[in-house]
This record gives sequence, structure tokens and C-alpha cells, in this order.
Amino acid sequence: MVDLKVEIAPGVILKNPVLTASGTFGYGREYAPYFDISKLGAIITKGLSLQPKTGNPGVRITETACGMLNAIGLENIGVERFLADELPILRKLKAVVIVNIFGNNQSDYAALAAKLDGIAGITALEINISCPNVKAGGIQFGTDPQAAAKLVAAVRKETSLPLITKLSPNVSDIVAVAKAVEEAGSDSLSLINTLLGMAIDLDQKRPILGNVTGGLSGPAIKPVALRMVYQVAQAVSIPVIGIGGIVSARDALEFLLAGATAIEVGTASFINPQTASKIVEGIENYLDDQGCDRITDFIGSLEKNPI
Amino acid sequence: MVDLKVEIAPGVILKNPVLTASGTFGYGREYAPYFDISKLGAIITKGLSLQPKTGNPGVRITETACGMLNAIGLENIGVERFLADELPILRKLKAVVIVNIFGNNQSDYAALAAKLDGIAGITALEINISCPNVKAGGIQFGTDPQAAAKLVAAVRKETSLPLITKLSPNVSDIVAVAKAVEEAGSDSLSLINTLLGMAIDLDQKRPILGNVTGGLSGPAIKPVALRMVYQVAQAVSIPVIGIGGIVSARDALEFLLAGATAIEVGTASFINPQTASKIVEGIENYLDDQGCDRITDFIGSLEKNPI
Amino acid sequence: MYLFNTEIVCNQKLSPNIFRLRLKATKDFCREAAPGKFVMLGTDDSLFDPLLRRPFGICRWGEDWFEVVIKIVGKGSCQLSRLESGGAVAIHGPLGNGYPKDQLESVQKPLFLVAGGMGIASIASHIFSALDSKQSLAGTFLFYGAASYSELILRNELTAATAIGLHIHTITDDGSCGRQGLVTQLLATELQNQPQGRVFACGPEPMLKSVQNVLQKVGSEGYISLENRMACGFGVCLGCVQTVLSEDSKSGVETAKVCTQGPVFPAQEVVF
Amino acid sequence: MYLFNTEIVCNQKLSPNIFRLRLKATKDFCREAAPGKFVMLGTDDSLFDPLLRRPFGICRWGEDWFEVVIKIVGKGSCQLSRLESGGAVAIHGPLGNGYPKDQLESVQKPLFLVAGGMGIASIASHIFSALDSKQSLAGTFLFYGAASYSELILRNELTAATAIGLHIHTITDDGSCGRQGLVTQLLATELQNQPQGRVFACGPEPMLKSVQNVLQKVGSEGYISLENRMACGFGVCLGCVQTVLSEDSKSGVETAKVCTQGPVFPAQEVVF
Ligand SMILES: Cc1cc2nc3c(=O)[nH]c(=O)nc-3n(C[C@H](O)[C@H](O)[C@H](O)COP(=O)(O)OP(=O)(O)OC[C@H]3O[C@@H](n4cnc5c(N)ncnc54)[C@H](O)[C@@H]3O)c2cc1C
Ligand SMILES: Cc1cc2nc3c(=O)[nH]c(=O)nc-3n(C[C@H](O)[C@H](O)[C@H](O)COP(=O)(O)OP(=O)(O)OC[C@H]3O[C@@H](n4cnc5c(N)ncnc54)[C@H](O)[C@@H]3O)c2cc1C
Ligand SMILES: Cc1cc2nc3c(=O)[nH]c(=O)nc-3n(C[C@H](O)[C@H](O)[C@H](O)COP(=O)(O)O)c2cc1C
Ligand SMILES: Cc1cc2nc3c(=O)[nH]c(=O)nc-3n(C[C@H](O)[C@H](O)[C@H](O)COP(=O)(O)O)c2cc1C
Ligand code: FES
Ligand code: FES
Repeated sequence: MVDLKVEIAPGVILKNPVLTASGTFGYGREYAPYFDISKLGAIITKGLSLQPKTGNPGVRITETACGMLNAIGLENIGVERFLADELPILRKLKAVVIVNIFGNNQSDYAALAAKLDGIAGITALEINISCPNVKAGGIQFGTDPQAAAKLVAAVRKETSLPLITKLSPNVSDIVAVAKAVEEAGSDSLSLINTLLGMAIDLDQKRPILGNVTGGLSGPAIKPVALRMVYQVAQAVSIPVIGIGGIVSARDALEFLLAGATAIEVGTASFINPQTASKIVEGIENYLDDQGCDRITDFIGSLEKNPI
Repeated sequence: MVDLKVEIAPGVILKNPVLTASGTFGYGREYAPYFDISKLGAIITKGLSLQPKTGNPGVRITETACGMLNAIGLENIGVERFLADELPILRKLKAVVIVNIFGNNQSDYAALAAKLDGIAGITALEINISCPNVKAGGIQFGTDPQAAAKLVAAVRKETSLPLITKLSPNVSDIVAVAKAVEEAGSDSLSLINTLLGMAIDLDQKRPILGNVTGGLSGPAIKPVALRMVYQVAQAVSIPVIGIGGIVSARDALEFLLAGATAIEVGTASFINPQTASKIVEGIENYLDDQGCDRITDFIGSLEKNPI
Repeated sequence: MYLFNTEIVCNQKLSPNIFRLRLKATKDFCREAAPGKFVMLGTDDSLFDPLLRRPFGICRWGEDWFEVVIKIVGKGSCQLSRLESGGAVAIHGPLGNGYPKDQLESVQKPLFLVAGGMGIASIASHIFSALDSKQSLAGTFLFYGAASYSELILRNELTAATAIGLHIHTITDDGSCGRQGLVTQLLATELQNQPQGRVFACGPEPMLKSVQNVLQKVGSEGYISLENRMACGFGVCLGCVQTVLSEDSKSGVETAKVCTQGPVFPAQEVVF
Repeated sequence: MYLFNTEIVCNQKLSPNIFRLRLKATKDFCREAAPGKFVMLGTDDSLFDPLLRRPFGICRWGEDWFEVVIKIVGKGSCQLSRLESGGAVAIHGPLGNGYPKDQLESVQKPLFLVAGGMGIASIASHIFSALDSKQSLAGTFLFYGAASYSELILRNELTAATAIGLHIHTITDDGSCGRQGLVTQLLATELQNQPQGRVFACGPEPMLKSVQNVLQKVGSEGYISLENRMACGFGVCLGCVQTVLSEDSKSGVETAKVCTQGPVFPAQEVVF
């Protein structure tokens, strides 16, 4: 039996490297009818803000070639209701919980971190920095290394929880952002969030999404995600969590080869709610077949010479 | 009969808005057995450098979900042989020819522009700025607005040919690059070039491509391309040429709605060599059905309100 | 609800672009099936175009099979419509709330079923359910509208239900069958006479808005079944939400997930 | 070469993962078919996964049909292998140079055909061409190797060609049919005896390298057919290039497009 344990941040050891991506796993309990969610490495909640958010009006999702665009607009029940209504259920389900947070400005993030600090049943925070910084004129925190680092430092001050910073792929140099947030005290990185895209209804001559643009996810983006994970994993010394288009154990294993310590399953959970649990099984079987004893031996073991 | 003529740069009026993307149409004559290439708006040649280039060793292409990665490495016969062997054939075939150029540093580009200036049978130059700038330590010209602008200004000085600058999508802010090169004297913009990606052979534990990373093209990238074209078309006053995942007339028309004055067909020509000519027909039929007299009325006519 | 892979029993063309597929199903699945519920259908899991599964109403079912009626509107429906006997399909369902059972089965008041276009797939599920379980449809009226004669599907099967009391009125946009006009015109007329009738409607959004108006004018109650775009079908993507009236929230409205809180909503609660 | 849409006549399973598809073709296409040429095959153009067409050797052809033999190795081959009679396929071909006709038809010297695994699809095209046009194969030797008995395909059809003079020697990696070992061992032995033999080989790269070595040692000439990955198949993507010896270039080597300058190359010119 292969040992699937991975350490995704100092001291945070998960039973396996399969996590669920924020915004694609609801608050977690919605998946409980389909499999035992305590069997996953961890679940990451829908992004939470200080106040509840209604999200975007109009059409929110549309399919594209091997992918989908979403413009949900970060709808969520707010941190208070999460703590009151959802977290207790997740604890009963014995899920390992990582909370994804976002805000409109730095103090939102800091306040969220402070509020979640020390709460039993929360294993780590994932900071979504692909959000427009209202104070800086709507420029995303995640596209500027300095702004991202300041944000992470501010969050770092407010909590002793391990911090995973979730990077945006819509940047010229993701390695620069990764290094800056490592420096600023992030314990770990997760990438990638969605690529910014758009879809048009030709016959109606209109943008399809209510928000005009939306985030592209699914198998279409896997090559971009894999490249970024590979680049970042080589440049930083903190653990990297790979995300983007993972639908099978083989996809997940490719990210691990590229240097990811763990992975998150996103859009694939919409297609089949059992995907994440099947990926755990698939990874185990593959590594067993390879005679691999510890998954940590496999992680980052990509030969540098191409075929 | 709808009037399909478009002006892709001041004074450069093409019979229709369908062009072929550099690197996907060979030197043009390879397509002559499949259709009359003079029927296209223009053809854009494989990227040319001052000296011939052998390109990358190892595996150069691999398919991904709804897309492909290529690491051809800009293999080309060099500008001299192009002028001696290929251009005369293209002239005989009555093709409208746009030459795509690239170099390792600014002086390469300038020298290419000077060499091609005033040569009969060349309608415009397309400058591929998604190339590593050898002098600036390998950083791409295309990812920095300033570097891109300097490059375009240098090329501008050497030629009176209309200049189309081809933008890289691997940037935080494509509008900033677009504005900078407009300012520097580009007559027109084309976008997008490929997204940087990677593929891994799990069982061999190796990168698939000889170059490790490669450029992602095909339907997978269409949402990103459409978003960038939409953003750029609103921000600049020079014509924009849309590229990325176009396989059908409907795709092409979506780019025109988003504000592109013309489009380029790339990967789709590999699947079916007649794609570009079918797109010309398809656009004509669609606009005829809509009772549209001039394609210029259709261009940019996207309603801003989503469905 | 259940997740399983199954196969097509048979595929029957009902019109140039509408197909009825019968699929094998587990007994558990069939026990949970109910009028107004739906399934997410997918094909080959190893190819990612189309990527997501697609929602279709459970139109009829037996002990170990069920049927969907699919109109081709894009690549997902096109691909499904081409499957032949033995073709592989992945199922997730039954999903959604379905029509409220107590309302369906209360026989005190007349029941008005209103179907526009493919809305018949959902509406017919109640009719077939009654037919197959040998219940009466006395006092039940079906108002069924479509663009033209060829799109009025399942005519024989629906006519069979007149034997158990169903009244059928058809109408087409082009007058090629039944009256010419919109199905809501039929409803409006009948509701004037019998305002105590309960209404169940499914069809395109403009029709449902119009049903909502008619109900409001007459003061009658009813339910409408929505068909918002869906990515997941089980309440996790928040892609399908619909604005609805709310007593809790300050603004008086909130968003509801059509896939889990619907697809059937009290007509007056939906804010289009 | 031609571009057209056509359909499957029939699909026959030759082994658990190898299928022979017969396709309808135009007469023009069939007139251009020749041993060693290939086609790019695609399926439904409206779905983009798989995206590119896939290259397969034209194994046999008649007046208005041709056959390919497909081994499932990934999603493209899998999808094609599932097509049944009537299934739609898009064709681009015949493509490539094929085996040099003068060499094939010169009857002065013995002809050694060497096939490894699916390389038989290409190699067999000469045998079937001779059979179907009632030419002699006297002096022609087929050395055919595969992993095991079940992967030695087309046995009956090839055996039929012994009637027109073909000598067949099979070998398998596991010894489950014919000798145990590699097909190049058979070739090496026979070339020792008849070094004037012309060699035509198709198979996996390691086998072709080994054929190259054998030829060099004995000083014989031959041709090898390559199967590099292809995006376009007609010389425009530069994805399939192979390093070959060159007299023109300074470095002594250059790149050749396998799809248009090949897939068949003089063995000694290829630089692996
Ligand atoms: C609960 C529910 C039950 C349904 N029951 C049936 C049924 O029984 N029979 C039936 O034929 N259809 C039914 N539908 C609609 C069906 O799901 C869509 O037609 C199908 O998903 C379209 O997929 P596609 O890939 O063919 O089209 P796409 O290529 O995805 O889209 C084609 C066109 O359809 C539009 N479209 C796509 N999805 C939707 C949607 N959900 N609502 C409105 N427009 C959409 C797009 O804007 C586009 O113009 C139901 C939908 C829901 C939500
Ligand atoms: C000129 C030519 C003639 C051919 N003739 C035949 C034939 O008659 N019968 C037959 O079964 N196959 C033949 N092939 C090989 C066939 O084209 C590939 O097996 C097929 O394209 C794989 O597609 P896929 O989608 O199934 O696999 P993919 O999913 O694309 O790849 C699956 C695996 O195959 C490998 N692969 C993919 N393409 C190639 C390639 N071109 N060369 C080597 N490895 C590859 C990949 O690395 C991967 O490991 C020929 C190839 C060429 C170039
Ligand atoms: C519908 C939807 C909602 C999402 N919501 C969030 C979110 O709230 N916070 C966040 O950090 N990422 C969010 N994401 C991004 C995903 O977590 C993930 O990074 C992305 O989808 C790429 O992975 P995938 O290709 O596996 O889906 C969302 C993605 C989707 C598709
Ligand atoms: C095989 C291949 C080679 C290419 N070579 C070049 C090139 O030489 N110069 C260039 O500017 N773009 C090159 N491109 C990029 C295309 O011109 C185009 O921008 C890109 O493929 C996106 O369009 P598509 O999705 O329609 O293919 C190449 C693309 C491919 C697939
Ligand atoms: S379809 Fe995903 S929440 Fe309803
Ligand atoms: S396959 Fe494209 S050049 Fe050979």
C-alpha cells in the first residue's frame, strides 16, 4: 500500500493529495450523498466574504470547447452563516476543511483572517487574490507582485492558520507573483484560478454572460496550468497545489510529476460528483502498480529531458 | 451581395476579412491544390527571420483538449530564400501577401523590415513580438509595453509598409501593450498568438515536447482570444485582427462582432485545408441572410447588454 | 438520486429534430422518478467536447427504464440524439423537486396543464404517470402549443390519455394544427371560466412570463417549471440561479437554485 | 490528393484492440492510392475532441473503397475503431510519397519486406496491391514480427499471397507464434545470404534503427517508412520533421517533412 500522505504547508499533513477547488464543491455537504468526503485530502469551500454576496445577474455559465466560462460573481452566504450553519455539518462529516476567502480591499481580507483564526475545524485558509482591488481602481491584487505581497502580509498578521495563496493565471510572470507572496509569508501556493474569457451569442449579437466576461475552467486550460505549476514549483521552496482541468487520476499525476504537492479538482466535479474520490483511488492504484511506496517520492520526479 | 471589403490598415483594403495565421499556412503555395488562395483577404506567411532557422529538435506537436501545443521553434527558410523562391510563386497565384517577421533582438527586426521595404508583392508586415529578446535576457518583447513600443518604433523607421503588430496573450494587461504599440506607430494589431502551455507523458515521466513548453492554439483558446479582442478593440483606434480558435464562419463572425476588422484562421487549416475558403463563403451567406449590405456595418456591432 | 452508466434501449425520431430515447435504468432510480424531475445526461466520459452533462426532463418511466424527449438545439442535444440502441449514456438523477404531489393529486379542482414546445416533456410526465398507474385524469386539461404541426409531438400517446379523462387543446403558432396562436390564450380563456383551477406550466421563458401574468390577472395559483442553464444539476455551481421573492431577505428577493430548489416554483414567486 | 466525407462500409475486429475499417472512396482517390501512402482520417467536424485528424496507412483498396487497419493507442484511434457501418468519416489523401515504384517492381533482386507491429498496415499494402492486380511476388520475403500471436493480424490475407510467390516468416516477442525474437533478427540472417536484396521496412522507431544498422553492416540498400506525429499531413505545420542527411547544407543534415517528403525514406539518409 502506497503512503499517500502529503504536507501541503508546514505541519499540515493530509491523508492524500486530492482537494476540491473553491466554488466547485459548494460548502461540501452537497457532495456527502455521493461519497464520504472525509476520504479526501481536504475540501475547500466556496469563496467566503465578510458579508453575504448575491453574485452576478443574468446568465452565469456557458460551455466552451472543452471548457466552461463562469461569471457566478462570488455569490456566497458570508462568513457568519458559514460558521453558524455549514462548518458544524462539515465537522460532523469529518471533512478536513480549508476556507477560501476574498474581499474588495485589504482590510476585508484581514478581517476575514482574524475572524477565522483559532476556530476549531478549520485547517487552513486559501486566499483568492484574483479579485479586483476596489481601492486600487479595480486592478486585480493577483496581477501585481507587490500588491499581492502586501495583501498576504496583511492576512499573515491576523492569523496563525496556514496560508495558501491562490494565484491568478492572467499575468505576464506568475513566477514573480509566486516569489513575492512566498516572501510575504504564504505557507503554500495554489494555482491556477480561471483564465479570463468571453463568449458571444452570434444570433443575438450579445455577450452571453451577464457579466460580459467570465472565468475559463476545465480541460481546455490544463496545458496552461501544468506549465505554470511546473515553472512555479521550480522557483519557490514552499509547497505548490496544482489546479486546472484535472478530470482523472492521470491528469492529477501529471501535476504531481510537474512538482505539485497536491491538486484540486474543479469543474470535473460538476460532470460527475464522484470525480475527486475516484481520483484518490486512481492515484493509489497507479502508484501501487509502479511499485511506489511513498507518493512523496513521485512528486516532482519529472525527468527534465523530453521524450 | 454583401460587400465584404475591409480596411485592415490605412489604405490596405482587402476583398474580405479572412486571413491565414502565420505558421499554419506554410508559405501559401502548399494550399494552392486545395483552393484558389487569391480568394482570401490575405495570406500571412510562416514567420521569417534574417537567417534560415532549423527549429526545435524532438517532438514538436501534441494534442490537448480541444487544442494543440506546438514547439516548432520558428523553423523557416529565411528571408532571402523566401524572396527568391516563394514570393514569385505567390505572386503568380495572385495571393495578397503579408509577411510575418521575428528576430532575436531589435536590430534583427529592423533589418528585416528594411530588407522587405519596397518589395513588390508584399502588402504589409506582421511583427511577431512573442519572441524572447536575447539582449534583454530572454524576456519576451511582447510582455512589456515599453519594450514592445521600442521594437515597433524601430521597425517603423525602416519601412513604409503598413505594420501589423501581433500581440502575445501571455500578459497581465494586453490593453497596455496594445496602446503602447499603437502609440509607437503600428497601423494595426493582430491577436492572439498562442498561450504558453505544457504537456507531460505520465508513463515516461517526461515532458512531451522537445522544447518542454509550447504554444497552445485551437478552439480551447477561443474564449480568451475573444475577450482580448473585445478589450483591445475598445481601447485603440487602429484596426484589430482577431485570431484564436476560429474554425467556422460563426466563430469568425463572433470576432467581428467583438470589434475585429478581420480575422486569421490558424490551427483549423491543419484539420481541413479548405477551412479559410469555407469561412469566406460562410460569412458571405450569413450576412446575406441577415440582409447586411456591408460587412463594415456588422463589425463591432455587438450589443453591450448581455442576453 | 443515483449515478450510473447505462445504455439506450431505442431511439425514435418524433420530428425532424426531436427524438425520444428510452434508457435502461435501475429500479431504485425508477422508484425515485416523479413528474417534473429531471436527469443530467452525458455520453463518452473520455472525450471532453461536449464537456458538461445536459438536463432533460424524465418524461415517462417503468420498472427499469425511462424516457427522455430531446430537441436538437446545439451540440450536446445533437450528440445524444444520434445515439442508437446499445449506445452508452451516463446518468445522474432523478434531480429536482418535481411538481408538488399533493397539488397534482388533489381532485377537487380542475387541473390545467400548459406546455409550450419542449415543455411537453415535463408536462407529459404527469399524464403518462397517471396513465401507467391507471389513475383518472378527470378534470385535467392539457393546453399544448408548438411552433407548428411537426413540433406537436407525442400526439398518439397523449390522445390515449383521453380515455382516462384528459381534455386536450392544441394550438400552433402557424395554425398548422389546432387553433392558431399562443398557448397562453387557451389558458386565459379557460381560467376565466374556472378560476379555481390549478395551473402547471412548462415552456420557454416568454411563455412562462405570460402564464404568470394570466394567473395574476385571474388571481389563480399555479406552478411553473424553469429550464435555466445548468452546469452541475445538484446545487454546487450556482450557475442556474433564478431571482425569487423572499420573506427573509431585506430586499424582498433572493436567488434560488433551479436545480435543487426547482425546477418547479410557485408561479408568483419567480421574478423574471 | 482529395478531401471528401465518406462512410464506413464495415468494421472488423482483428484482435482485442486492432480493427480493420473499409471505407467508401471516390474513384479518383483509388487511382492515386499506392503502397506506402496514407490518409488523414477525422470524424465529426462539429466536435473538437479529438481535434486533429489522424494518419493511417492505406492498406488495401479497390475501385471505390479502401481499407485501413487501426490499433487503439489513444482517443483518436479509439473513436475511429468504434465506428460502425454507415459511420461518417472525413478523408484527406492519398498523402505521402509511398514506396518507390521502380524499386518495388524491379524483379531482378529479392525483395525483403520487414514489418513490426502495426507496420504491417503499410508493408501489406504492396502485397495486397500485387495480389489484387494479379502480379507475381516471386522473390519477395515478408518478415513480420509482433508482440504476440494475437497481434499478428491479417494472417489469412497474407497467406493468400503465398500463391503468387510470397515467402512469409513470422516472429513474436513472446514466441506465441513463429520464432521467438525480433523481426530484425530474421532480416539479418537472410541478408547475410542475399546481400543484394532490397529492403522495405515499417514499424516502431527502435525496430527501424535496428534495420538501419543491419543494412549498414551488410552494405545493403533499403527504405524505411516513418510514423512521426503529424498535425496536418500535407507539409504546412512542420510538426512531423525528421533529421536527414543533406548534401546541400553545411552541417550535413537538414530537416525533412515526413508527411510530404516521406513517410518513406532511403534508410541510410535518416538520422535518428
Ligand atoms: C430542468 C431542465 C429540463 C429540461 N428538459 C428538457 C427536455 O425534456 N427536452 C429538451 O429537449 N430540452 C430540455 N431542456 C433543455 C436542454 O437541457 C437544453 O436544450 C440542452 O442542454 C442544450 O444543450 P446543447 O448542447 O444541445 O446546446 P448548447 O450548444 O449548449 O446551446 C444551444 C443553444 O441553446 C441555448 N441553451 C443551452 N442550454 C440552455 C438552457 N438550459 N436553457 C435555455 N437555453 C439553453 C443556448 O443559449 C444556445 O443558444 C431542459 C433544461 C432544464 C434545465
Ligand atoms: C504515416 C503514418 C501512418 C500510420 N499508419 C498507421 C496504421 O496504418 N495503423 C495504425 O494503427 N497506426 C498508424 N499510424 C499511427 C497512428 O497515426 C497513431 O497511432 C494515431 O495517430 C494515434 O492517435 P490517438 O489519438 O489514438 O493517440 P493519442 O492519444 O494522440 O496518443 C496516444 C499515444 O500514442 C503516441 N502517439 C500519437 N501519435 C503518434 C505517432 N504519430 N507516432 C508515434 N506515437 C504516437 C502518443 O505519444 C501517446 O503515447 C500511422 C502514423 C503515421 C504518421
Ligand atoms: C463555477 C465556478 C466557481 C468558482 N468559484 C471560485 C471561488 O469562489 N473562489 C476561487 O478561488 N476560485 C473559484 N473558482 C475557480 C476554481 O476553484 C478553479 O481554480 C478553476 O475552476 C480551475 O480549475 P478546473 O479547471 O479544475 O475547474 C470557481 C470555478 C468555477 C468553475
Ligand atoms: C504550428 C504553429 C506554428 C505557428 N507559427 C507561428 C509563427 O511562425 N509566427 C507567428 O506569429 N505565429 C505563429 N503561430 C501562431 C498562430 O499564427 C496563431 O496566432 C495561433 O495558432 C492562434 O490561432 P489558432 O487558434 O487559430 O491556431 C503558430 C501556430 C501554430 C499552431
Ligand atoms: S446547476 Fe449547478 S447549482 Fe444548479
Ligand atoms: S504533418 Fe504537418 S508538416 Fe508534416
